[in-house]
Amino acid sequence: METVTITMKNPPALYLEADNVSPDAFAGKTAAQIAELHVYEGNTTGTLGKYFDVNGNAGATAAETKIVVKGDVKKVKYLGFKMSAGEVVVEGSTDLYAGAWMTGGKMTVKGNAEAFAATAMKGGELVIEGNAGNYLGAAYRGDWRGMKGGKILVKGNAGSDLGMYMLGGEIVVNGNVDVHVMTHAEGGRTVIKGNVNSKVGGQLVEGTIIIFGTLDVMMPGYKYVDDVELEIDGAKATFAHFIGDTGERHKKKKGQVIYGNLYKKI
Amino acid sequence: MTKTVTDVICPFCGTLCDDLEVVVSDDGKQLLEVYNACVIGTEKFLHSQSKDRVTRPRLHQPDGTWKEISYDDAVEYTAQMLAKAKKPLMYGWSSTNCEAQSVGNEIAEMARACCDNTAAVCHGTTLIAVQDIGIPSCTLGEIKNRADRIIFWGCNPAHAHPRHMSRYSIFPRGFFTGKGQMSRKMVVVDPRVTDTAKMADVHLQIEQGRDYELLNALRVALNNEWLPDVVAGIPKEKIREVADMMKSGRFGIIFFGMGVTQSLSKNHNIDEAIALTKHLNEFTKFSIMPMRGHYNVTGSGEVFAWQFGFPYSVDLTRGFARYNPGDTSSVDLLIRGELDAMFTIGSDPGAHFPISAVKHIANLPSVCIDPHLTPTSGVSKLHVPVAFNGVETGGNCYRMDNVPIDCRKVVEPPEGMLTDEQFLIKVRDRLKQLKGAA
Amino acid sequence: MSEYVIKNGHVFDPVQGIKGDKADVAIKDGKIVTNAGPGAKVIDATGKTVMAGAVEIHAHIAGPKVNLGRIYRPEDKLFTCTPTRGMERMGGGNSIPTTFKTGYEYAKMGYTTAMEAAMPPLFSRHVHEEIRDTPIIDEGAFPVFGNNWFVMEYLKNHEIENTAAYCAWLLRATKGYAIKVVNPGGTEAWAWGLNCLSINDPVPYFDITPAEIVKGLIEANEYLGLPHSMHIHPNNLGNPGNYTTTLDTLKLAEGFQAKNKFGREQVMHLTHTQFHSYGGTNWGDFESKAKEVMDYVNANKNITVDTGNVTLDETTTMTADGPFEHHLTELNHLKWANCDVELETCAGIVPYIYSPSISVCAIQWAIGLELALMAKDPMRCFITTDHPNAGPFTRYPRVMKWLMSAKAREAQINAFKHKDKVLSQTSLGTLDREISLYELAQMTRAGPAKSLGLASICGGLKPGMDADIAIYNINPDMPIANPEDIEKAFTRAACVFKSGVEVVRDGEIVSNGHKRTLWVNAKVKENPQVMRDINEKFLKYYSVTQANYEALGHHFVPNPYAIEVDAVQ
Amino acid sequence: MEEYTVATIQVNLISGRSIQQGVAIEGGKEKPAYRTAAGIIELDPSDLKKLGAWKSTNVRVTSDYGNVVVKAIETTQGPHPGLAFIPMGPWANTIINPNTYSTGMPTFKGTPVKVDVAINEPVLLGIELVQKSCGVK
Repeated sequence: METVTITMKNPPALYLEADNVSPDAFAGKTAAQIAELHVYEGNTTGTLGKYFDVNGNAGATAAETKIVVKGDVKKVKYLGFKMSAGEVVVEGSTDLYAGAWMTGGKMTVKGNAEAFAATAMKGGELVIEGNAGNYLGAAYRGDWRGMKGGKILVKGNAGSDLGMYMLGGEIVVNGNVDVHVMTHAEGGRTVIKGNVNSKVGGQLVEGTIIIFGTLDVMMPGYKYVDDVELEIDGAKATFAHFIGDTGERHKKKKGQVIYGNLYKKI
Repeated sequence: MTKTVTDVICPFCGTLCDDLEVVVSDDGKQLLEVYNACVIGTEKFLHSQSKDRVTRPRLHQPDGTWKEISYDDAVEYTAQMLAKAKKPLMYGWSSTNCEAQSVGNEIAEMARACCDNTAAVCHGTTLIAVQDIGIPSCTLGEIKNRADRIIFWGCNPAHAHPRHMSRYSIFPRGFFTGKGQMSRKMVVVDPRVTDTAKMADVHLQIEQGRDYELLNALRVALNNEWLPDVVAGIPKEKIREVADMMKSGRFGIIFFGMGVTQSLSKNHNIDEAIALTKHLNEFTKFSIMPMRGHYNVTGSGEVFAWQFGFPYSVDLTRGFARYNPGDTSSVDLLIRGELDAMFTIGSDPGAHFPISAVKHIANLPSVCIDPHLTPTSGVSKLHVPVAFNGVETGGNCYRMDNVPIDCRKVVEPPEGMLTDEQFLIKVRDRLKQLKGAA
Repeated sequence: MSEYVIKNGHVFDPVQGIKGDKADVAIKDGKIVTNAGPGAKVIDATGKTVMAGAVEIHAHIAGPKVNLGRIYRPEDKLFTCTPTRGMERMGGGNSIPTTFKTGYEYAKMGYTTAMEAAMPPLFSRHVHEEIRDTPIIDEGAFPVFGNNWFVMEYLKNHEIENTAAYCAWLLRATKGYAIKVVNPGGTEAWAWGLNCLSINDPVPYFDITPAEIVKGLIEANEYLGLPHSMHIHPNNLGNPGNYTTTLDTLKLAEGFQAKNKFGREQVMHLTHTQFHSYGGTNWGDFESKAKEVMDYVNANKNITVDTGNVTLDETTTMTADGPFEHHLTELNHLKWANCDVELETCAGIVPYIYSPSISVCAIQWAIGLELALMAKDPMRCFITTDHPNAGPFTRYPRVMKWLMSAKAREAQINAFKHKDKVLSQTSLGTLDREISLYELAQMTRAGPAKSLGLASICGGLKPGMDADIAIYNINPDMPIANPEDIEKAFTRAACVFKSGVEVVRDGEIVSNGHKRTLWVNAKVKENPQVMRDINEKFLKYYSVTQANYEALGHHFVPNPYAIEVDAVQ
Repeated sequence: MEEYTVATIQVNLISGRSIQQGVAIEGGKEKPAYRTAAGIIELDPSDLKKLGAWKSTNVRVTSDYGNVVVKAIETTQGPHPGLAFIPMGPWANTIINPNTYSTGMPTFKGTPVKVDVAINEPVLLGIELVQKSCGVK
């Protein structure tokens, strides 16, 4: 695994779109070639080298390439955009679309990531050690095909509209979550270790939501079934089991209606 | 001698009434009387005649005074600002005609700007919901001719769309609704006992911000599933009663407004309301329609869509169109500090954006094109007054149900004043030169 | 205006019966001429194929439902948007391209005329605004009549003259081109959540049947002598076993003769026939009835059809057949848009994915191809995808590849997950016909032009006709080594002329031309009763005034081309 | 003069259209009529009572996002205890919650605010208020 380190030297006056900062775009390039890759500030096109110091050559393939992003990239969008393999480590906080449309590899943001991180994620792993913004692991506007696979871990809190139109994969949030979780989902699983506000699992067709903390208002479309014992990441606990959204349509398998499941720790 | 202009279109709200009659002086220079319009529409026509009206472009001076300049100087200032900007926002468009919007899009394409209309703070979240789940709707004539179940959810037409109920939704006697109001059941959902709610057969005084839950509960009721005793402050018996009332109609309609688009859950409120409408079509015929505000905000969305592919919040900075409210939407762009120039036309963000966003406008190079003095013109560097569209110039507009209606010119603008379109064409041509030179 | 001569190309022109012989085509003042002057610019077409510009007879490319499709499908544009390039404005969209992209894509494929297949009259201004913003190609739009209150009330009493007078008024008010019928009666029934699935289902309240509406509109159409015939999307679209409804509908044309001065021979055009040629009783025993339908069409000269080929793409279905779209969303659960239009019509929209791994989609694909391959008279069977319903029009070159190469069809059949189903439920596997370039020119140029009553204007290369010409990188003298070359050649024409203006060179747009809006101005004798009825309906039931409905100023149709019809007699 | 105790009340603020605001914006936003129509807060009689304010006294409305002086009037579209209404415009937009939840739409409805009597403080004109907030002359 070859490591390319890019360090912010000239922060943009506005915001920077760095969709070329991904193992796929770097693969097979020398530091000099990488510095020539395009980045965009508003309607102007510049080079990565104009804003960043670039050190180290990339590996032959994305899988053999690791990117370390240093310096203040709070105003940089699209880091890890569409990455399919390899690794991206952002040492600070970053802006919109971190790891958006990623299909593989691993991305770590040591600070916070703003909205639309892991949009329409298909595979790989995204770890946000700080807080995540809104629409984490959600579908792009109008698309009914949201997160299909992969794993997202948020060590801090997450915003609203987490996992909208989720179809598969897993999202784990160690902290608290704002309104709207897995709206319209037809699969996948979300684990919330902290508290969550209202509007959870609205219009959910299929999928699983597990809540360790409080939930201020339960959607009327959720019906209590029973208490169950669950083991999540090695921790055993008793949960109240709800099914829903009973206002939504649901598939049938062998005459059995398949509901979404919501588990709330007692 | 005077003459009367008939079939005049009212350029105020999305109801786009087209039956006004306006009396003008024989020379067509003075507007004397307005018939058939609501108080707001009447005021709009009459105010165009006010003597204290600003008729020439003005540059804001540091001491707060304004320096009158020529339209040509205003064109130069605007073109230069757009040519220099890395990320300009061209915002508004909802109070001008589609022809001007079209020229504006050419400018935006050359300037590689962000473009947005007032849906941003009005029905933008409706558009997001429509993109997520679709929208079964109809034209307003269908309501007049067929509808026997009328639901006003989070909207107050008695105040915001004064002639809506008399022209389309409650009182008219249509083809299959010969008894007019008698043939209709009216439900209003609002946290206040609004003047609209006072007319309703049923008023659900909902707990503010819980529309998503109540809409969900109605769908649960349609599925005959278990319900909590109270949802959003409404007892479950009432919820089941209203669900049955909706099901039992022949043709129903949900009209909704800012009450749902601007409250917590926003697009999700509309999303669930549309899901409810779709759900009701398994039992009877049901439609849903946003109560669009500005008289041509709908047209702006249409023109954006057929030219760029998206109805609002379009970002052209990369040379091609992109769209994602939250990133490309005006209020977020301003509050996040993403812009370096502001161009406003046919709207008043200074009055209708959160003050934290307006503060950013005040700190940017800015042009405001508006017949009125507004908070936006008050914080802009350049104010360009123009003719009143729909009064002093015509052009195509789209009603809240997307029906296109060609506005009529009823009087001449004051001597030497330009229309939106005329000013924009000059800016476009100048910008072409500047870009060509660059 | 500059002169050109296109030299040494292999010319395919059904109008003159030229079948690939080397010939020169001369252009002067926007028209095709016998000889160009000495100063004429020479275009060398050696080893290339020369045809008239293609004519699109049925596509949904402009208007309220198309734009609602754009508005509600941002995901259809994601990562597809293209920048301003020279002549070209920004564009975007796969199944519902923006207006600019629509014009450019048609032109690049050598299409120079296109018909918007369903214009809701109340929304005609919108349709024309989009047509105005669609560069290069000439366009017309068909107003829908099959669920119109006036039409149903007149035809209930078989009042043909009044129906004709109303049709003429509406064509003028909306700048429309032809009489379009969609799910006759069924769309009005949909206003109550109902439908008409056979030609004899009574329409709620109006006490008339689809059969009566269709026959009456054929009569009104011929009474007026319009350039195009009644253009129909029949009842019961998209359902297993619907071919009987289709045959019932076709039989309604029996005994009617075309009366017009445009050389049109048919009295009924059946559109997107693929969606109407289904056998079986459910999606399980779903099968092709293309043979039954085409046998009837082949035997009856007063009918023309288009195919509606499925292209195996993710697309967006949109039709004035409101009840069908509701049915579809109940099947695939994708987002549903609907708009009922007062007194006139309705439209529905649902995204759809024609997946090669779903047997029904594969069978639909096969049926579309069967229809074209079974056509005895290529002058009466035209290639469409009912854009965007069966697939985007940008896939025409792929459809052409499948029609022109048995090898390409075989490759696709073998690629299907349910190959066996395709072979057992359709006869495509047994068809070895390969459409020739000449037949292709009939199916995409001369044929549709004649059916539309435009035979003297476009679709051919005869001197006097508009100089709409496409040159393709196909050498008929060479055997086609790889079917992909066919698709490649038709995707980007080597050169395209529109009304004598070179608009495409080497597959790139070099001019935005000066597109025209085609409409039909039919004159009938004064009809006070119809004008009274119109007046009354606007006072009582429409939500706009008659004056504002009729207002369609120059700014909507800046470059009109009116086809005059005189039915005053 | 009747005794009354001045108190601070907490209410949930919504903004929106009123027909008077509609007429005023067409009449001219530089005019006092705009302030009369939109520089107000409509309170439920019970909340006015809690506040200990007469009808038509000026009050200061404060949220996490700012504060503004408007005239307190008794609601005409009530009862709606605990809910307050300021017509859409600069006065409301000085204090509403600007959070868009990444949808582009600020939260114009549903901002917790506290209301205090401010009898001696003026309600600014619309344009004046915005210019002042923005530090523009």
